[in-house]
Amino acid sequence: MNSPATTAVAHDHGHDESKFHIYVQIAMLLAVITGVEIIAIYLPFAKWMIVTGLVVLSTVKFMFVIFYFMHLRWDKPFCTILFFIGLVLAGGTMWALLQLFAVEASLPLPT
Amino acid sequence: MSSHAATIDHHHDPSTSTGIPNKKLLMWAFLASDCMFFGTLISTHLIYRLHPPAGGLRPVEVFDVALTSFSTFILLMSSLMMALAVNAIQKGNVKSCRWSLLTTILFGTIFLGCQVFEFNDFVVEKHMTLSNSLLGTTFYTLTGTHGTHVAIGVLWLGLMYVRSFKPTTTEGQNVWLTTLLHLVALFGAVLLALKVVLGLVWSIQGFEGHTLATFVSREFLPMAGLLICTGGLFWFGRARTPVDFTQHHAIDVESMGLYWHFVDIVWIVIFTAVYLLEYL
Amino acid sequence: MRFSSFLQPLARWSGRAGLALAGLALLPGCKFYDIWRMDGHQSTLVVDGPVARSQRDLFYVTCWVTLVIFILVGAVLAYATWKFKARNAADEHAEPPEQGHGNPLVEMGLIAGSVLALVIIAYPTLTSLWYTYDVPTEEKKDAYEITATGYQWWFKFEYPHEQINGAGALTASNELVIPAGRAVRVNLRTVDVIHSFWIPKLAGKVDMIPNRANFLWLKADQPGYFWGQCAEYCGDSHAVMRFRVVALGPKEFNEWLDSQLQGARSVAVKTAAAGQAKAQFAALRTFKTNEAGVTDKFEVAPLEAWRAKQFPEKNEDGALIAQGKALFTSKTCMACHTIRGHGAVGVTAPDLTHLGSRTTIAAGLLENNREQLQRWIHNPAAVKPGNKMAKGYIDNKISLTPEDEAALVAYLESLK
Amino acid sequence: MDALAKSDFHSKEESAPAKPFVLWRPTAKSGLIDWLTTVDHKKIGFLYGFFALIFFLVGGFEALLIRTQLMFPNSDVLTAQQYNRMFTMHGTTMIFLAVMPLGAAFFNIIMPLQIGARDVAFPRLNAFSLWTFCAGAIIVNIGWFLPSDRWGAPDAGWFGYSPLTSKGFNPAHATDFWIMGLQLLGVASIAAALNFIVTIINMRAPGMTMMRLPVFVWMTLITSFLIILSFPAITIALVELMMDRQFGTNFFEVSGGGMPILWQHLFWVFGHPEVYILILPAMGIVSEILPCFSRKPLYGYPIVVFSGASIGFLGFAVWSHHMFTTGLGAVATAAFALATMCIAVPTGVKIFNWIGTLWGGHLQMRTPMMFALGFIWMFMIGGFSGIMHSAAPADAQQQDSYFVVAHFHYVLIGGSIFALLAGIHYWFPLIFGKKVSEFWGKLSFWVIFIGFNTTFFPQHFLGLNGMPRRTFTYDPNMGWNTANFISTIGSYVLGVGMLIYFVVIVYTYLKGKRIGHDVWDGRTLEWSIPNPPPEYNFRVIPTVHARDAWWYEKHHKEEIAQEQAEHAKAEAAHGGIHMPFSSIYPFVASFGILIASIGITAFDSNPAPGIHWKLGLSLTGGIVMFIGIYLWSLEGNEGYHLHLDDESHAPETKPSAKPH
Ligand code: HEA
Ligand code: HEA
Ligand code: HEC
Ligand code: CUA
Ligand SMILES: [Cu+2]
Repeated sequence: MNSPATTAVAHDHGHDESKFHIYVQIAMLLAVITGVEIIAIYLPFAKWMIVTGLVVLSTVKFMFVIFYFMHLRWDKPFCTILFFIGLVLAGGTMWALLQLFAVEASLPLPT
Repeated sequence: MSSHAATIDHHHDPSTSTGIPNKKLLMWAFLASDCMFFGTLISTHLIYRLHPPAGGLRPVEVFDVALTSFSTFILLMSSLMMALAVNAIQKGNVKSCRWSLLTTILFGTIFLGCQVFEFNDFVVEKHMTLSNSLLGTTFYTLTGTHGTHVAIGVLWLGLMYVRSFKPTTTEGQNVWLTTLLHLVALFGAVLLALKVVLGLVWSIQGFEGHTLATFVSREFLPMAGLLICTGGLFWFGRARTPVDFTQHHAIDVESMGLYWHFVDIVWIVIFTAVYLLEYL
Repeated sequence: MRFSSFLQPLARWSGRAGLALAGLALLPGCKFYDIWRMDGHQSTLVVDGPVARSQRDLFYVTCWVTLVIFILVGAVLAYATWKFKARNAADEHAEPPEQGHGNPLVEMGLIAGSVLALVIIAYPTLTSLWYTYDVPTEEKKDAYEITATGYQWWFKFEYPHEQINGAGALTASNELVIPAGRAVRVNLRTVDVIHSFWIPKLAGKVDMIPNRANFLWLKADQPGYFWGQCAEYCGDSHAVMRFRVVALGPKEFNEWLDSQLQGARSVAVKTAAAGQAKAQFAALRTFKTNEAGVTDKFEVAPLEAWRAKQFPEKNEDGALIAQGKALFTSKTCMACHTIRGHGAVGVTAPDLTHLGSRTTIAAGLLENNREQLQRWIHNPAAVKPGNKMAKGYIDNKISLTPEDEAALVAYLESLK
Repeated sequence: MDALAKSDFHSKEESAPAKPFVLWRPTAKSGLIDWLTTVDHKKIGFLYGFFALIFFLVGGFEALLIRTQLMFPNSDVLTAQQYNRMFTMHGTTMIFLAVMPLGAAFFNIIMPLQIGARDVAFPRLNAFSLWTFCAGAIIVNIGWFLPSDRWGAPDAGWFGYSPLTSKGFNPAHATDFWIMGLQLLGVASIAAALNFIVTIINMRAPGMTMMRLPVFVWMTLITSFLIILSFPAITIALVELMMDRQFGTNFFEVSGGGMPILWQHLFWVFGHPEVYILILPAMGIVSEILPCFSRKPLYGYPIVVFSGASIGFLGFAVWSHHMFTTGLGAVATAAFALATMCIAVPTGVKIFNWIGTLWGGHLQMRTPMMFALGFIWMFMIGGFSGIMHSAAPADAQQQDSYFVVAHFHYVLIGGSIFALLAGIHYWFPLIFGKKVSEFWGKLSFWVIFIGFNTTFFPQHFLGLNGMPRRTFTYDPNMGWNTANFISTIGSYVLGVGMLIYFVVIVYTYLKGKRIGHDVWDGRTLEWSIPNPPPEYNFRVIPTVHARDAWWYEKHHKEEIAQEQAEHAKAEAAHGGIHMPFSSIYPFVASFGILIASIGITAFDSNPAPGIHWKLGLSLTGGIVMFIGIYLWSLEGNEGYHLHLDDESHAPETKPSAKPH
């Protein structure tokens, strides 16, 4: 039902035609990473290595989604800044909270 | 704004100071806020995981990694479809956009179905409820809140999908009724499909007296309803008058997409921090 | 408005006069001097222990540093306001001054100055923090341990190292007795909501938080008598959740421990004087709501008053006491209270084994004398809003005649 | 309301396209329907201010009752429970229902004018924020009017520490009202803040770069960021608490392994940024007033802006300074103590720059200036007692004593309220076209100033002398009698001062003389337009050439006139001034939320009795809300165009212009 005027696709953006493929490729990549993560938890490596690996992999997924699916890569940097203010503060708060609850003084009473 | 050229630069809106469309900016600011929202919620869960009360349930005894992996995959795919929907409408391809939206709705619903199944399984089989353990408390609240976000997303997607049929001229038509019925058909189909499929799965599993034999009688009415609703979907989805849904509305789809992707990335974090880490 | 231009100077002057008056009213020499005398029972400035002293000294550091800054900045501000004020209409409408925008060097200098001031505060903050946090290593060996538990709205004190055969640790309520000159480490627990344990003259507060193993340490320089208070809002009667602390020299402390380790006292029955005393009690006056529960008695020598309480009264009425003892069981008081040796083993309420030897009842609210005891058991709800004993009265359908009250009071008083 | 409604409005309007009934847009320009459906940022701001001042009086009245009870030892003006309700509601009301919405009022009215915009980015969202705020305010206060055994007003303190708020210790629905009310206020604040952020980032007039924004706009922006980033924390905390109360979860339930301390962390993660939410707008206002009455630009503008941002940022890293006595461990306590001290630096920078602004100026001692100077003095004292708190070991003696009460009233009244009162005086001529008498203004300032100091200065001594806060009574032998007495007398004086202030404001509003344009010889864009501001704000969207944009315009008249004529032509060619339609749906949605929330608060963890009406109410409300939002999205963000004629008076449709 597209009106004829709008069928002419913009040519000033080189990325436009290829986005479809980029999206599909990224989705595949994300699926693969998820698969790797699931396998990783059963691997016989040291716990810290796996944890680090998982965190890195999730971060990679996270970044792919926000920069590609959510267009940050192609948008004005201000959007990225805006979102990262929230992300960094939330991350910092989470870190601080977990740290506060990990210290000895915060252990709950033994039951 | 009537004088817009045939091509729209979707990354620049000349009417704003920064060139970023207002709605996009609003959505990003909201997502920044939502980071904090889920940040505190996930913190709560992790803090209590750090100090599980003695004798409580152990997560690995409860979780089902296969199911969760499946729903994670589904949500990722829905994100892909969402991205495609945005891409399509930006090029003015309404039809393709609609199909992508529908697929996104479908995947979102499957995800929700998985969650219903999971919760049901945890409560009935694993005896973990909201109130009988700290793990249940934080787990259900966290994943439930995420699920609510998904549900709101599905609702939004559905409204957008139906909206894409809004005719350019409303003269002499009962747009009202059509829209309402269309909505009913869509969400009727979604919910009934959910019910039927869950019923089927439970029947295969032999869960709580469900059997394949009772499946048909039990789900007869819902299936009939599903049929009707699907018919309605096709009926209302037939080609009609020109619609008021073009490239210019891409920004609406796009901000909805931002929300949807965000829900996805929250799940990426939950999947790792709440599920996978337990298995180490 | 026209008349306002006439009143303008008046407004200005009334403002100044008002300021001056307010200043005068606050000056020492006026009647209001007791604001400046910072030596109340809960003063944080006139203190009696090293922990509170460290905290007070830190306070003075912050106080002086900020005072100096205030005077410097305030002087400049006052000068600027005075100097650059437009004094007349011509001045007001004069060509605007040069439109400058700031000077980075000045800014940097002031920032550096502020940072320096903060360092002056931060250093003693850190040293005091580590000192006040836990008993210093060299005193650890000698430190005395006590567990304090908050209840809505009273305190229980346990002495984990003073075990009584078969009855667990020695328990006291609402009056904490500690050894003077010795570090005391108090474990802080609560059975219900958050309370906070605060004896201003000995140490700053630390909260009693459910599911959390808090503690604090304190030390009294000298034997003495101190006022304490729950400092975290904990419901209806938070305001009257108080307690007292008695610090004793080593010898006296040990004597006190010995006496406490005994069960409750029993008084021989001498029937003679019974009726007379009863009448005397029954005639006790009624109290207004919110009437103060304390007199100025302690102001002079509270510790002496406490010491006096340790010995039985001269002419006790044995019969009345026996009657009270019986009532304590029959009126189901024992369901909640413990009186060690008299068969009462309730744990939801203050231990009354040695109630008679305390200076206050109802968590530091009322002085421990006949009148107040009767006032309390007559109608606890009127004294302490929402308290659990009043609820117990209703649940257990307890009603007391004046005679009952008299007997119970006599009995409670005899529990030395 | 008159003055606002009858703004200078001479124009021809285009008629709206034909629409189905439910999507018909209201067109009333005055009367109740207008107020309920308006999307005009000035009217919305006015309503915010109006409600906020009402609640300020309510909160003040509660404060006077508190002080009356404490005037003498052992008095029984109030019962313990009444007293506890009083301070809980006083704190909650003042913070969430008075100072925050008053800030929002200024954001709404002034900010768009200062950046040269015709409205906020999402006018209907703005109306939604307002009405949701009202819903929250109603729910928080509704308990006063219900029987107090099962319902009642909240009495768990303004930070509602668990487990005192759990069902076990607080079975009445009072706490549910508090939870739900705060929840709605949070939604309203976040929605409003998002709107302001987008407006400031995206709706600036040409040439209004970020570093040309008036400081008040900067502070609005930073405050809005603080709101969207801190409110989620309390939202989660409240959700968890509500789940505990209604569905028996274990978040703060000790028997199930919950840790009540978690509530404190979540609350203060919100709570500390919240206090900067209260003070930054005030600092913004003062940063506007001082330059105006010193007839000099703000000293060190970039540094003032940057320090505001760093205060906001640091504000997220210091929350545990409210928890120094909860036994965090020495390292954590030290870290938070030091972080807290750091905030003194950017705050000090602001004070220094304000003094720098005065330096060398021609200070005009008008009422707003008096309040602004009073602000500097009082805020400094409050800030210094804040620094005393930040020395953690010393705070162990001060926490929960009247020293804290003194600290936060110095920053809240001496800070926020003084600046807000200054702002009311300052912008009153702009908003209503009338000016408050200098005499009465200054008189009220002095009475307030003296009353305030007499009330709260002695409280420092009370605190150091060991008087705990939140106590409904005290014994006469503690050495607190005199200070309490003076404090109470002071609060009456303060009350009289406030009374004078508001009576004068209302009087001026009703009876005041109209005054001319730009009374203060202002510096920023809001003074460039007629007062009261026309619906469309700017006849021509200004082009900004310098930081104090209006000041620049006044000194480059010809250049600007020429430029404006061109812009006007360009705009006319574009179809005139675009104005958004009014809409009833934000109100409908908020109303639905109100109904649903009342239903939900009535749930018990054992929902047997009366479950039907509760569920029914919640569902009805939910449906109303949904319908509201759906129709809101369907009706679209359309508007109409205004065509101003050349001189913006004598339009064809309304031949006789109103005389002024
Ligand atoms: C408007 C609100 C506001 C503001 C701006 C502040 C500002 C500050 N506050 Fe305050 N605060 C509250 C509102 C506010 N506060 C409230 C409501 C509570 C109590 C909540 C409750 O319990 O109910 C509270 C409680 C509170 C506590 C907890 C007390 C306790 O309960 O134990 C602490 C502890 O550190 C604290 C510290 C500070 C500090 C360091 C600042 C700093 O930002 C102040 C900085 C300013 C200055 C220092 C003055 C100017 C600076 C200079 C002239 C430069 C040079 C100065 C130096 C180098 C020192 N505040
Ligand atoms: C912005 C916030 C704000 C403001 C403006 C105020 C304003 C005032 N506050 Fe408030 N206060 C808080 C925030 C605020 N307060 C908070 C957060 C708490 C902690 C609550 C808690 O512990 O949970 C608190 C607690 C608090 C207490 C401690 C209670 C306790 O711990 O037991 C006291 C006691 O004096 C007090 C007094 C006052 C007074 C006298 C005013 C005055 O400034 C009020 C002035 C205003 C008026 C007087 C109203 C105007 C005039 C009229 C209504 C006309 C009628 C009057 C006359 C004719 C006289 N406040
Ligand atoms: C439901 C339980 C309950 C019952 C029954 C009960 N009390 Fe109490 N009692 C309490 C509680 C709880 C307190 C502490 C109240 C407070 O200070 O908040 C208390 C306090 C006291 C005190 C003051 C103790 C102190 O340490 O200061 C006395 C004396 C007392 N009760 C006597 C009695 C007598 C006599 C009876 C019987 C007639 C009685 N109680 C019955 C619960 C009970
Ligand atoms: Cu216990 Cu306050
Ligand atoms: Cu703070």
